[in-house]
Amino acid sequence: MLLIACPHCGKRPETEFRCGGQAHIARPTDPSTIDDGAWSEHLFVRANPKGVHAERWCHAHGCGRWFNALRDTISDRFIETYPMGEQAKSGVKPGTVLATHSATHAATQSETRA
Amino acid sequence: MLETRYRAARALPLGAISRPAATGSGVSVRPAGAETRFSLRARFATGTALKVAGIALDAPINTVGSDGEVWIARLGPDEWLVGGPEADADLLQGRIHEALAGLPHSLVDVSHRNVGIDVSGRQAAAVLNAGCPLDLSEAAFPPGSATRTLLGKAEIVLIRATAAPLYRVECWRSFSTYVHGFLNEAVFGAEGSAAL
Amino acid sequence: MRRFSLTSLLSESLRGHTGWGRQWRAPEPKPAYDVVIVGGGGHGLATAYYLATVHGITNVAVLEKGWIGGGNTGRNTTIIRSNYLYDESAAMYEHALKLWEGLAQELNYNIMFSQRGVLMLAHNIHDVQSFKRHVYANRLNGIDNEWLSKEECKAFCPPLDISGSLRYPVLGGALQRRAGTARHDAVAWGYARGADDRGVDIIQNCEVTGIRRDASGAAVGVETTRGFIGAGRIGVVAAGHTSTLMSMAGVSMPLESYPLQALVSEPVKPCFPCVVMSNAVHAYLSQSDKGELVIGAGTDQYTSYSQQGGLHITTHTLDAICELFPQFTRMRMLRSWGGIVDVTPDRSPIIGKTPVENLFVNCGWGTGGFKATPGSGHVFAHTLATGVPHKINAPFTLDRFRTGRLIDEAAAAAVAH
Amino acid sequence: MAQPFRLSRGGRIDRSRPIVFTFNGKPVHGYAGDTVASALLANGIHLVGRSFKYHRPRGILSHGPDEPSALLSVDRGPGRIDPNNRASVVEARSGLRTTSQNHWPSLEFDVGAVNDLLSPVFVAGFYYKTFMWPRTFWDRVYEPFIRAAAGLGKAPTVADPDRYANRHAHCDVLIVGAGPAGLAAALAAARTGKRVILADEGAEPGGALLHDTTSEIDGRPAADWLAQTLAELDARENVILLPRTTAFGYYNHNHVAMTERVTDHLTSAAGQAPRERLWQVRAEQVVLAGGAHERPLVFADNDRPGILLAESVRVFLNRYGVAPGRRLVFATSGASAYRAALDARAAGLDVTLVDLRLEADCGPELAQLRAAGADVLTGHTVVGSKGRKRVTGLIVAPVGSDGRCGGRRLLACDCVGMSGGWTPAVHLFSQSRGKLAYDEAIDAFVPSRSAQEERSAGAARGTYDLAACLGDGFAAGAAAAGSEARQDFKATATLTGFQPVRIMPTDADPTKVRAFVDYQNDVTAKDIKLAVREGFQSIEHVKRYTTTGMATDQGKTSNMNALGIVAGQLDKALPAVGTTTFRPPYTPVTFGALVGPARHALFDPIRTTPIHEWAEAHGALFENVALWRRAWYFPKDGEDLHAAVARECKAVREGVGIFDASTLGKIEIVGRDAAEFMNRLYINPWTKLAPGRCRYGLMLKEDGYILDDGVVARVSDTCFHVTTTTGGAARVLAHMEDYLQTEWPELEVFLTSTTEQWAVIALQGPKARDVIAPLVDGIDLSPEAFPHMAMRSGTICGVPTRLFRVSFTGELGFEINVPSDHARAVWEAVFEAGRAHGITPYGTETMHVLRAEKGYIIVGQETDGTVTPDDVGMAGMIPKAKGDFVGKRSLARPDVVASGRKQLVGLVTDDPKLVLDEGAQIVTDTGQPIPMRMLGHVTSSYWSANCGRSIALALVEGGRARMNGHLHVTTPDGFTRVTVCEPVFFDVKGERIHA
Repeated sequence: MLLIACPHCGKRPETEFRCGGQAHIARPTDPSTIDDGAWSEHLFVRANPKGVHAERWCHAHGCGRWFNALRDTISDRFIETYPMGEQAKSGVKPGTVLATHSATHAATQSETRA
Repeated sequence: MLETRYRAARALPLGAISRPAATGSGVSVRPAGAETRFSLRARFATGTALKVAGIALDAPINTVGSDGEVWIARLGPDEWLVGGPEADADLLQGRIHEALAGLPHSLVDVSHRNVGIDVSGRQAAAVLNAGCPLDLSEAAFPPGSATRTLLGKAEIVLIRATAAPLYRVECWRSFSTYVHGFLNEAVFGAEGSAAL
Repeated sequence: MRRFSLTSLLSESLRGHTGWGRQWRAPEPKPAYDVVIVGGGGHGLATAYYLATVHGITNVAVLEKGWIGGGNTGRNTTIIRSNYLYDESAAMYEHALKLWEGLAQELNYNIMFSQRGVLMLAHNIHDVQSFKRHVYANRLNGIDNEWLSKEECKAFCPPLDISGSLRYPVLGGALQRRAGTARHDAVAWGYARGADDRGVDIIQNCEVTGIRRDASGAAVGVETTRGFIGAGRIGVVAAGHTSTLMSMAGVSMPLESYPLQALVSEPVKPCFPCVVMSNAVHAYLSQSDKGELVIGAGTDQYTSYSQQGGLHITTHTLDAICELFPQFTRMRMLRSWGGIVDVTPDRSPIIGKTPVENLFVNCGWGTGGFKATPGSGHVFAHTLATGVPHKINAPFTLDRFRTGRLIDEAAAAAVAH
Repeated sequence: MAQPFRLSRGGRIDRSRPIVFTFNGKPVHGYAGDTVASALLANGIHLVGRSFKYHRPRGILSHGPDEPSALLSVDRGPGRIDPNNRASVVEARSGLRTTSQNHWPSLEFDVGAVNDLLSPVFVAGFYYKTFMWPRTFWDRVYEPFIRAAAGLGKAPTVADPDRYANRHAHCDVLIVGAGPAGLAAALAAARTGKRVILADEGAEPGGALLHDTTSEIDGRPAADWLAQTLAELDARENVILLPRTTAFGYYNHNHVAMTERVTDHLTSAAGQAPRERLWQVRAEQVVLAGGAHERPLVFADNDRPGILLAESVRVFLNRYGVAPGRRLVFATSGASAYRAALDARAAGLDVTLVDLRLEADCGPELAQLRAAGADVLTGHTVVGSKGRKRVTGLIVAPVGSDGRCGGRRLLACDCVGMSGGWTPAVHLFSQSRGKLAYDEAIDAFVPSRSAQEERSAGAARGTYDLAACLGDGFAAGAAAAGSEARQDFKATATLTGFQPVRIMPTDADPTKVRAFVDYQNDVTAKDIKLAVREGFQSIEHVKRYTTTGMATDQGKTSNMNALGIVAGQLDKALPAVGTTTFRPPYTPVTFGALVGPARHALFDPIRTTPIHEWAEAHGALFENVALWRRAWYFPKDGEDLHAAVARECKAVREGVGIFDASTLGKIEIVGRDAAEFMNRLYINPWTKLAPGRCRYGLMLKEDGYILDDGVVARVSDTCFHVTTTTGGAARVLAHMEDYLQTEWPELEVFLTSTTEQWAVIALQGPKARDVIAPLVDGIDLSPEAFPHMAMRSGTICGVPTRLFRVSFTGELGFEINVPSDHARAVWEAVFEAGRAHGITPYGTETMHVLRAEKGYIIVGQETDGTVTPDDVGMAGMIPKAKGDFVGKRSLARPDVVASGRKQLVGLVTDDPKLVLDEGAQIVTDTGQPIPMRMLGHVTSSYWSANCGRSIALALVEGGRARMNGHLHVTTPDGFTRVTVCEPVFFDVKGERIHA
């Protein structure tokens, strides 16, 4: 179960949240003006990266707010969460493959073995 | 025509359920009486010193304030759950509208939607943790905390107003049998632990 | 290829089984192949097998980044059935089921296809309506599927509780008797052995890192961790990794990859005679030949390539299993694991051409691809061999998401009202 | 009581508390503190089971969770029987009934042992090569045979009376394993004041210290240090110490799952306490100190009862005061077994030790053991064993550095302790997705790079020396708690060092030798070699082909040996073969613990309305709709569904019926932009709907298919009272919030669920007005003042109400919304008032029939997620001039505007008495070959008492163009002919609704 930092409530267990899939897919202001191909892209085509993914989450069983997150789909670690309508602060681009996904105390375990 | 006074008596969904036998964990699970409650939604600039019954609305999210009778839990950036004595419903409604006059807001009576259950006792947090995945330690969920969360497969609002080991669980009416049953089961489930 | 038989087994037993050779070779990749299949799972290996056996195309390589059958082929709960609602799906899965029925003999590899019956339980009136709709549609499509009263369900699956005391009492069920399970690993190995025998190169530990296209935009080969391999046609059959591979050719896909978990119990003596599925409470259960209860859980809600999901998904599934079969609470979970399933918006697969010349794709099988393995391989081989879809996979185009001609089995099952 | 192999003193058992349990019906005596395994051994019982495939006699191999062979069925009383319990971890207590498994007719004489003779045939993967002819024999003959042979114990057959609990917990530092490293880690972490949880799978914390009778720590006996450490931890408020608690799963973001065994070890009835508790710990930092597992040696017939792991011999001696034999032979390739041999000597047992290592490669342990009076044969291999149901001798031979064996020699014995070195328990580390690295010095995989906030300590990362373990644990505990504190411990040096060995050198024909690698699954070294020969060269393939490591012990004793054999066969370095990925659980976990309290009434919430008890008291039967339980119909004496529904249907149309519609979803939509918000979400227009008026609304998903429907009332300019379907309530609110927050944050709108604030009493029928008129205050009920599709606020029975004049029956109707806690009283008052008018309570079935008579759709029944407004004849509700709304664009997609879509029509059967099956399929020509071309299906079908005939709704390809045409519909045994009609069967002109 993931631990997700809601921008309003702090770290909360995943079961309180609903994942809304890829973030930053703006609904066309006038869908009637775009062709079937573009509309189908809007509806169905998703980034699905193996690496950093920008996605939407809703703290459904908490404050009820939708927000965005950057998460590494290889390690499932969150890079950051940020409010709806804003852009990520970390500057990490979706699709990036992070070099390692080790914990913050990055020292390898064998180095310190007695 | 039936008498208004007679008909106004509320039939609470857990009214007939008795308390469980005392157990090793000594936690009591008790349905609360009839109360008035409102779901308040509003947008206003932060720093606005808006108060209702002396309780600040722009208190931090996931806190609860109380004047002893009225309590206001801030559940989200634009959402509050307001509770108070049943008799004060109209008064409370008026005060809230007054406080928020001119600001975009919505005040919806949910007195009958919500059911309250009080869980108390030294091990109350452990009992709640049978189904509530939050950290309920003093540091993480101190007196004055309130949040929407889960209890097993039901959504609840969990309120801890004071320093006492007393928690208010608020759930929707049709979930109250489940929530009450879950808490009673959790009282037994907390028994026998090396951790108590 | 050394034939497998009781005779050969007995004769080998007299000499310590020293005479068995490799079931498939470990060749070095050639510079180019007529067809390169990317993905050495059941679907990819079956594709190669049918390219060789049906279409006579044997200059074929199957590239697998790890070990064959190590993805979803070796991670699923092995349920095989064909009682789908829509004509398109029914034709696909029934095509597969017919191939399953003779597969052990065809491959000379006992894939242990066990037609023990799949019983889908109806727990509410909506289920009854939906299952009867399936039963009738299947009948007119020539697919066996019958409605059972709850008493008939109990007779078919004695561990079932039909007393009415369940949270969602059993009202009846739809039974496909020809449905069942198979030994998943053996499917990959059997196809690999059969394809290899006909000249297909199965190249393991060979990860595709790029898809090379010529000036006209057509795909001409793949970059791999073992060098460039030219290809007349490329078939991507990589399940959860499809989006990543297709993006190498600049093609965006209507796919999302989710963790899907499953688990088995400790092995016990036979106690469960068939496969039971319950959509209403989200549980499916069977007992393997080894004696383990095999239980499928759901997908996590987020996309991930970690092959690991949350514990709550597992517990949710076991809640349902133990509600249906309370006698199993003292059983123990022995292993749990996760796969990566690629899901399309209508939960039906995509099999066919892509916007890139010479590049073909077979993906989007979601949580239920194992049952289609032979059929999927068979029609995809046809598509790769001829350049046009087989009539069975013709409806499963990428283009259907543009036109709106979706094949939405999940939506057809609909929701409680 | 006679316990012939119980030592006269020593051990941590409580000799003042004798216990007795049964094994295969015979009493076994022991003491509190025994495991079933130690008590059996105290009584000289080694043969405890039969192996999976060959039915070979098997004994107790180990003292802990890695035990592969000694699996028993344990009966703790009615309903409390379960199979496959490891004798080495089941705490013995009076009242247990244990039985061995996988044999017939008895453990001693097992017919299945004939398989052992057939073992030359039953090699790895043999079943893939045969059992294929004739084809039909697989299902009928071969598979049933294989199945009957497979499996170990028997599954429980009755419901489990025990309770299971769940507990979410949080801490700063979770320490897994309370051996020396874990305890030291706990000390360090606890002293910082951080919240610490220390969990250990054993009955007693202490790990290896519990059987270490010779080491000293900081100048005190290890046992004293242990007691003092536990006392310190126990005294700290910030420490939770959990014995009998196995951390079995390491999930994302430091979510660690553990099972606490709460009552299985208790003799007396445990009150209400749960059997097991699932701890779901979210830890800031985790310290993994789970120790290491000993490897067996791989030699011919290494599986006889009486052959144990060397350290396990030591544990039985020192912790349980049990001698597993009187003449012991230890076989080893390393130093640690000398410690066991020394302790056995100290217990006065006859000891010989066989060491594969040459004399020069041994350490000080050699002289130590010889000084203790034991025979030590260095440079010797083991080539076999003797004995059938109990080992009687070990066959050894000298072996040179070239691997050649010298003359064989039989060492008579009644117990063997073997050691092939140690494997750190990296399971949880691996589950956390940390990267393992092969450490050649100790021939083991050890934790390398962490993927989560976690660190390993002690033997779990290959640190075997006691003082080093303590120091390592302390440092890890401190670091996890954010402290840099270090502590040096002084302790007796641990005997370490070994020579890795894959298969013991032998002079025998390797194709004849059966040297077991996986004891439980009967996988031998030659099986693994066969797999490699056949091309299964990754360890994952070998595992799957041979089943090594797939048994209930999950390869704890076998994985490294298997890996080593594969590497040797391929002539590759061990890391090149890879290691298996560990997945949860570390040891098997009961389903019960995972399910916890979510059983019976707590499996899924049962939602009921305020009217539920009234309905129950009035004989209603109920149906499940989503989580709700709704009154289905109200049978009177002797009525079945059809009779009751026919009566209810007539009663509504001829008089008045009362129906509980409380489960309908309700959303209060408030704000300046409420109407604009509604415009964007529904296909209908809302701007001009006047306050006090209602409109039927239809909502689509963005893909153009129908999501939900319901009547919406405009309460004021800035307030709408929206209703949704019962099952759709949560979905619709979430859908609205999503668009509001993420697409149109500029709209000033607030959404509040009022589903449960308002109970809804539907009163339907020509006499509805007459019934409520005397009860309502403040509302003019006349048709002119209160027309169909209007809403008024007032009071009923003195209770505030939003009174809707709406109808889902086609009759004059009201839906009385009242606050839920008043609903029962109002319902009863209405029912009383209705008696004079013959009021009839009705359920969902009648509601369905009545609406079908009028052709009103039910979302989820007439629609299925692939249906557009036009398909159900509602495209006309979209105003031509209406701008964009959710789903509109998708309605213009090519296949959505194409002809030939399925459209909602009515069907009437030629035989008016025949009621079609819902879900039945529709064709034009019944004579066509299979597969037939299907035009659609029956969505709703009922007997209509009001029409005096059956009626049906259906989705039919091009249906509206087929009016009055004939089609054929499937029946259970064929087809029946129907005529297509408009989907309205009663009051076609729709006059009654306006009465």
